[in-house]
Amino acid sequence: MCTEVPTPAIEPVVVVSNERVAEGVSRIVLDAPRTAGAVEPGQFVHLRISRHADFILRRPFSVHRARDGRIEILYQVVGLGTRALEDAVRDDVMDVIGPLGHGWRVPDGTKRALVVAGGLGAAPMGMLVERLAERGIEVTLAQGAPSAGRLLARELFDNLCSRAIVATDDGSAGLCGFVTVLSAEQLGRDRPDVVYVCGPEPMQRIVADQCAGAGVPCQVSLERLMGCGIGACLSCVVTTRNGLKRACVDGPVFDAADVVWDADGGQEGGR
Amino acid sequence: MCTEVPTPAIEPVVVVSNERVAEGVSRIVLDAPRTAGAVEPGQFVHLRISRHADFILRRPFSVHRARDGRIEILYQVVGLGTRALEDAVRDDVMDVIGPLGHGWRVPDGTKRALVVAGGLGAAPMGMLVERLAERGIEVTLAQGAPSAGRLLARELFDNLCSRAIVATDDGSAGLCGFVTVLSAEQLGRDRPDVVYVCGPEPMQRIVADQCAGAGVPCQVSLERLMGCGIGACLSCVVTTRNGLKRACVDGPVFDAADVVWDADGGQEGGR
Amino acid sequence: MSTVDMRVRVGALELRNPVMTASGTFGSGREYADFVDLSRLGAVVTKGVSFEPWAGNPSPRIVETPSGMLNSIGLQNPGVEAFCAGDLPWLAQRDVPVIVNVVGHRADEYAAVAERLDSEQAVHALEVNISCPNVDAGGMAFGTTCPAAADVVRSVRAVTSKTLIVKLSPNVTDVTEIARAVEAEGADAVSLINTLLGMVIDTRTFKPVLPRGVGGLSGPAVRPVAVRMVWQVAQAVSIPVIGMGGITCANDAAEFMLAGASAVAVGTANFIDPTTTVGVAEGLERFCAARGIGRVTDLVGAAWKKQ
Amino acid sequence: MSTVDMRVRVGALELRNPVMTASGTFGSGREYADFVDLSRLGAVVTKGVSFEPWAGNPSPRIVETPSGMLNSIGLQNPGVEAFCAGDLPWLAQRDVPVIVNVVGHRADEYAAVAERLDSEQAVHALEVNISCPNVDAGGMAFGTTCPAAADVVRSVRAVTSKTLIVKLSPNVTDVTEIARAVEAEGADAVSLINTLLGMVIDTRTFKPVLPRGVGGLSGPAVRPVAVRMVWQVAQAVSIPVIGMGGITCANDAAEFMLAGASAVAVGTANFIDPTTTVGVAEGLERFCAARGIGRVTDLVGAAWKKQ
Ligand SMILES: Cc1cc2nc3c(=O)[nH]c(=O)nc-3n(C[C@H](O)[C@H](O)[C@H](O)COP(=O)(O)OP(=O)(O)OC[C@H]3O[C@@H](n4cnc5c(N)ncnc54)[C@H](O)[C@@H]3O)c2cc1C
Ligand SMILES: Cc1cc2nc3c(=O)[nH]c(=O)nc-3n(C[C@H](O)[C@H](O)[C@H](O)COP(=O)(O)OP(=O)(O)OC[C@H]3O[C@@H](n4cnc5c(N)ncnc54)[C@H](O)[C@@H]3O)c2cc1C
Ligand SMILES: Cc1cc2nc3c(=O)[nH]c(=O)nc-3n(C[C@H](O)[C@H](O)[C@H](O)COP(=O)(O)O)c2cc1C
Ligand SMILES: Cc1cc2nc3c(=O)[nH]c(=O)nc-3n(C[C@H](O)[C@H](O)[C@H](O)COP(=O)(O)O)c2cc1C
Ligand code: FES
Ligand code: FES
Repeated sequence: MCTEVPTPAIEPVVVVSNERVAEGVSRIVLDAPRTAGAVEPGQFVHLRISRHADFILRRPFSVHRARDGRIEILYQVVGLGTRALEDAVRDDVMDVIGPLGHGWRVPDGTKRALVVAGGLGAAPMGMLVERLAERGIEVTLAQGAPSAGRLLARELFDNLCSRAIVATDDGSAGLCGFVTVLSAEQLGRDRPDVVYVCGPEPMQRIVADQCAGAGVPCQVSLERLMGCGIGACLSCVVTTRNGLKRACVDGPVFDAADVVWDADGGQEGGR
Repeated sequence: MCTEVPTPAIEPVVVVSNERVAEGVSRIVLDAPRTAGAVEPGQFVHLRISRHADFILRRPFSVHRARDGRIEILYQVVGLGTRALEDAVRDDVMDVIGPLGHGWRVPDGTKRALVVAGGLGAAPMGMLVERLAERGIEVTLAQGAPSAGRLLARELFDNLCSRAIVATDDGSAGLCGFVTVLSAEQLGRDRPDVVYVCGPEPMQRIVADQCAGAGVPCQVSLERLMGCGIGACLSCVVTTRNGLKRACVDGPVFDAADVVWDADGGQEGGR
Repeated sequence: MSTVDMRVRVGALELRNPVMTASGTFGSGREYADFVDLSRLGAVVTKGVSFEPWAGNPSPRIVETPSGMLNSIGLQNPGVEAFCAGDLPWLAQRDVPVIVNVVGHRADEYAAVAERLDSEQAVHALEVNISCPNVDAGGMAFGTTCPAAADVVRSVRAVTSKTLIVKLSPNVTDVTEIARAVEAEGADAVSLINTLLGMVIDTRTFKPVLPRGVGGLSGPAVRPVAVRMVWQVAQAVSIPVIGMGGITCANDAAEFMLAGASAVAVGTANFIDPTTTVGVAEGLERFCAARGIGRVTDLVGAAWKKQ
Repeated sequence: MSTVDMRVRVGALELRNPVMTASGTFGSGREYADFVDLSRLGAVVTKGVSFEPWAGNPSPRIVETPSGMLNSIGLQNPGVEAFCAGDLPWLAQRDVPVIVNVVGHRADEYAAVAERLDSEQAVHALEVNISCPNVDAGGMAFGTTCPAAADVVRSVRAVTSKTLIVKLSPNVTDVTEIARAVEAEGADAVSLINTLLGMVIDTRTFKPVLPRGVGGLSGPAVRPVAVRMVWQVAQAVSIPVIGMGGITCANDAAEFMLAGASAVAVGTANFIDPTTTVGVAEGLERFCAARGIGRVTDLVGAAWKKQ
C-alpha cells in the first residue's frame, strides 16, 4: 500500500463525537469525507484545533480508522493542543491537512504479520489491522499499556487479529511487564513475515533490534515535533542510513533497518 | 449615588443568554450575583472572554441593567474581543472584575434630568434611568442612532422616562439629524437640573458645551482603552482641570466642566 | 505548612519569596490591595519615579498585540516628593519590602531621586530604570550603550547605600556587555527585561496607533526573548538577576529561575488576573514541593549549572 | 478583473505582486505546490543554501511559544550543487521569480555560493542571510556588527550582478546602522526581520527544549518588533525594504507596507495555513481596491511619508 501517495489537501472537518475511551485517552470522530476516502493505514492528518487560538501550530495525529466519510483519532492529553482538543464538542469546526506521510507497507507475499503496539502506539494500528485482515493475512497483536484501563481498541483488535496478547506494567491485564517480552516470544515462536511497531521510541528500538536479530523485516512509526507537516520546514528529521529524512513526508513509517537511533539532526553547531 | 464605592472583586460569571437586539448590537446576560448586587449606575465591569485566548487583555463594558443576580451588557462588535464575545453561548464561563469606576451622580434636590444617549451611549443609561425613576425624578431622554434599527433599549426608556425623543441620521425614526439638535432644544425649553451624556466623544463635547452655555451641570461618561481597569497602569487617562485622571477609577463619569477635551495624556516625549 | 524554603536574597535584601511586581504594572501596590495580600509577595516594585512630576505621553497609550501589548505610558508620575508624601507612607504600613523604580532624563536627575529616597527608611531598594523605551530623553538611551549605562549607575551609586538594582533593556545586540558594565559600577543586582521596542500601525488610519509611533512590547509574546537574556546574563555576572517578561504562572516563573534568575517579577499578567503574583508565589512553592526541592534557590540556574 | 496595479520593484526585479515566501518556511516551493499556484506569488525565496552540504541541528528543532515558535533548524541543506541539480530546475519551470537565500560560515563561503548561482539563469536574485541565529559560525554573527556585515556583502557583490538582497537580524541595538552599512556596499534591497533569539526551558527536565539552547522566534508574537524595524530602516536607507515577521493576513501585510516595506514575506503562517501567501496577495489587492488605491506602491511608507 502507499506506493501512490494521495495528494494532501486542506479539508474543513466537523466534530461528530469526542469522548473518553480509556484512562487519559479520548477518541474524536471527525466528518472528513475527502480525507477518509483517501487515507492509507499509517498516514496522519495535521489538525488545526481552531477555536482555541493561543497556540498557533497544527498538531499531527494518526488516523486510527476511516469509514463512512469519517476519520477517528485516538489521542492522549499531554499539553495545550490536546487539552483544547478535549474541549471540542459535536458540530465544532476544525480543519485538517491530509492525508499525509508514508504509511505501513505490506511486502509482497506476506502471510503472517506481527503488530506490536505500546500505549498510544495502538492509534496508527487500527486501519493497518483492518487492511491486513481484508487481505487474509494472519495477524498477531502484541499490545502493551501501563494498566488494563489503558489498553486501546481492544474490540477492534480482538475481532480482527488471529491472536491478541497483552502486557501491562502493573499486571492488571495479561503479562505483568513490557510488551517487548511478548514481541520477543512471538518472534521466536511463530516467525512472522513482517513486524509493525508503534509506541514509545525506546520500545520501538528494542523491537527493531529483536527483529534484526531474528532477520525479520520491521517497520516503525516515528513521532517528531512537526511544523509544516508537508516537508518544507525540516523540523521533523529522522536520521537514517540514507541521510536525514523528514518524518512527515518520508515517514512517519520507516524501515527499522534504515533508522539510526538516537542520532537525529545534524551535529551541534550546524556544521 | 456612588459616594461609597463598593469594593471590586473578581467574579466568575456564567452566560445566561447572548443575542442580537439591534443592528450590529447584542445583549449578553451574565449570572453574576456579587457584581449585580453591588453595581451602581454608570459603573462597568472588566470582562475576560476566556474561551478565546489569542488576545489577552480584558475588555471594559458598562453594566446596562442589573437584577436577579444577573447583569446585562449591550455591546457592539468592533474587533477581536467583541467578535469572540458574540460567539459565547449559554453556560460558557467567563469572569469579570467589578463593579468598577465612579458612576453617575445625582445632585441633591434634582427634580428633572435630561439623559442624552448617542448609539452605544445608551448602554450605561439603563440603570441610571431606572434609578432616577425610582427616586421620582422626571427624566427626559434624547436618543440618537444612525437608523431606527439601531436605537437601543427603547422599551425600557419608553416605560421609565416622562418623555423620550429620538433622532436618526437617516430619518428612519424621529428627527432626521443629530441627537445634539434635540439636546439643544430640550435645554432651551425645559431647563433640567442635571444632564447625563454618553456617546461618541465629539457628541459628548457638543452637549457639554450646550450645558455650559445654559449653565446646567453636565456629566459625561468617557471611554478609554484600558489595561488594568483598577487604576494601576495609567493607560486610560483623561485630562481634567485638576490634572490627569484615570477613567477607570476616577471616571468613567466625569463632570463635563472638569474635562479638558482633546488633550489627553502628557506632552510628546514624556517630559 | 510547607517545608520549602522560599527565601531569596537580592543584595542586602532578603525576600520571603522570589515573586515581585514589575514596575509600572502594579501602581504603587495600593491599587491591588483589594485583590492581593501584599505581605505574601517578595517585594513590591513601584512605577517609575522622577525628580519633577512627569505628564507621560498622549493617548491612546496601549494597544494589544498577539499574546502581548504595547504601552506608551511615558512614565507619568507625580515626582519623588509627591511619592514620598503619598504612596510611600501607605506602603510603609504593609509588611512587604518596597523597591522604587527610578527614572530621569539625565544622570544627575536619577541621582537626585536616589538621593532623596536614600533617607526614606520605607524604601528597601532602588531599581534604576535605564530601559524605558517610551521617553525621548533618558530612559532606554541610557540602557543601550555601556558608557551611558555606567554613567547613570555611577551617579546613583555615589548617593545611595541602598540595594541598587539596574533594569536592563532588551533592545541591544549584547545584553551581557551592559550587565557587566553596571556590575562593574557597583550594581547589586540586575533586572530584565524591560519592554521590546515595537509598533502597531492602524490599517484604517494608516498611522501608528500610538501617538509616539513606538511603544514597549510586553506579555507572553516576549517570554522566550526574556528567558534567553536571563540565561545569558546570569552566566555573565555574579550579582543576582531578577527575571521578567511574560510571566503568567508558576511554571513560567520556574523557567526564569532555571535560566538563572534569583527572583522574578510579574507585569502584564496582573492586568488579566490581578491575583497573578500570589498565584505564582504559591505555585512556585508547590512546584518545588512536588519535586522534593527544599530551597527555591536550588532552581536558580539549574538549566546550566553543573551538578 | 481588478484595476489595482500590484507590481512592485526590488532592485532589477519586477514582481507581479509584493508577496513573497520567507526563507526556510516554504521549502523550495515544491512542497507547497499542492496548495499554492506559485505563479500567483511575487517571488519564491528558497531555504538557505550553503556551499557544502550542512546537516543542521539535533532534534527537537522547534518548540511552540505564545503566538509564535522557536526554530533551530540550523540551515540543513544539500549544498549549492545539489540545489542547482535538484530544486532549481523544478523551480525554473514555474512562472515565478526565484530568490535564493545564501548562507556561509565565512565571507568567502557566501561568495562561493553567490558565484556558483550567478551563472544560473533561473535564479533571479540572492538573499544573503547574515542573520540566522541557529549556527555557531557565520549566520547572525555577521549581521550584528557593521564591519562584518559589510565584509560579507562586499564579497558577494564582487561576484554577482544579480539583484542582491541582504537579510538583517533584529538582534541588534540599531538596525538602521547595519542597513546603511550594507546599502553602502551595494546591496539592492534589505529584508527584515530574521528571527529574534529566544529560549524555552522545559520545567520537567530543567533543560532548554532545544539542544542548542537558543532558537529563533518567529510568528505573530514578533510582528510589532518587525513593523517597528521596517519603519526605522525604510526611513534610513533609499533601497527597497522587504518586510516580514508574523504576517498572517492581508491586513498584517498592509501594516508592513505602510511602515515602508516595498514587498513582504510570509513565514511561520504557512505552517498553519499553507495557502496563506496567495490569500495575502489577493487580500492586499482587495485592501487597495476597497480604498480606491490604484497602485499597491502607494501604500509604501504611507504611515510616515508627507502627503
Ligand atoms: C505522525 C504523528 C502521529 C501522531 N499520532 C498521534 C495519535 O494518534 N494520538 C496521539 O495522542 N498523539 C499522536 N501524536 C503525538 C501528538 O502529535 C502530540 O501528542 C501532540 O502534538 C501534542 O500536542 P499538545 O499541544 O497537547 O502538546 P504540547 O503542549 O505541544 O507538548 C506537550 C509535551 O509533549 C511533547 N510532544 C508534543 N508532540 C510530540 C511529538 N510529536 N513527539 C514527541 N513529543 C511530543 C512536547 O515536547 C511537550 O513536552 C502523533 C505525532 C506524530 C508526529
Ligand atoms: C468604561 C467603558 C465602558 C464601555 N462600555 C461599553 C458598552 O457598554 N458596550 C460596548 O459595546 N462597548 C463599551 N465600551 C467599549 C468596549 O470596551 C470596546 O468596544 C471593546 O473593548 C472593544 O474590544 P474589541 O476587542 O472588540 O476591539 P479591539 O480589537 O480591541 O479594537 C477595535 C477598535 O476599537 C477601538 N477601541 C477599542 N476599545 C475602545 C475604547 N474603549 N474606546 C475607544 N475605542 C476603542 C480600537 O482602538 C480599535 O480601533 C466601553 C469602554 C469603556 C472604557
Ligand atoms: C503599562 C506598563 C508600564 C510600565 N512601566 C514601567 C516603569 O515605569 N518602569 C519600568 O522599569 N518598567 C516599566 N514597565 C516594564 C515592566 O516592568 C516589565 O519590565 C515588562 O512589562 C516585561 O514584563 P511583563 O511581560 O511581565 O509585563 C511597564 C510595563 C507596562 C506593560
Ligand atoms: C522553520 C524556519 C526556518 C527558517 N529558515 C531560514 C533560512 O534558512 N534562511 C533565512 O534567512 N531565514 C530563515 N527563517 C526566518 C524566516 O525566513 C523569517 O525571517 C522569520 O521566520 C520571520 O517571519 P515569520 O514570523 O513570518 O515566520 C526561518 C524561519 C523558520 C520559522
Ligand atoms: S514537519 Fe515540516 S518538514 Fe516535516
Ligand atoms: S486602565 Fe489601568 S489605570 Fe485605568
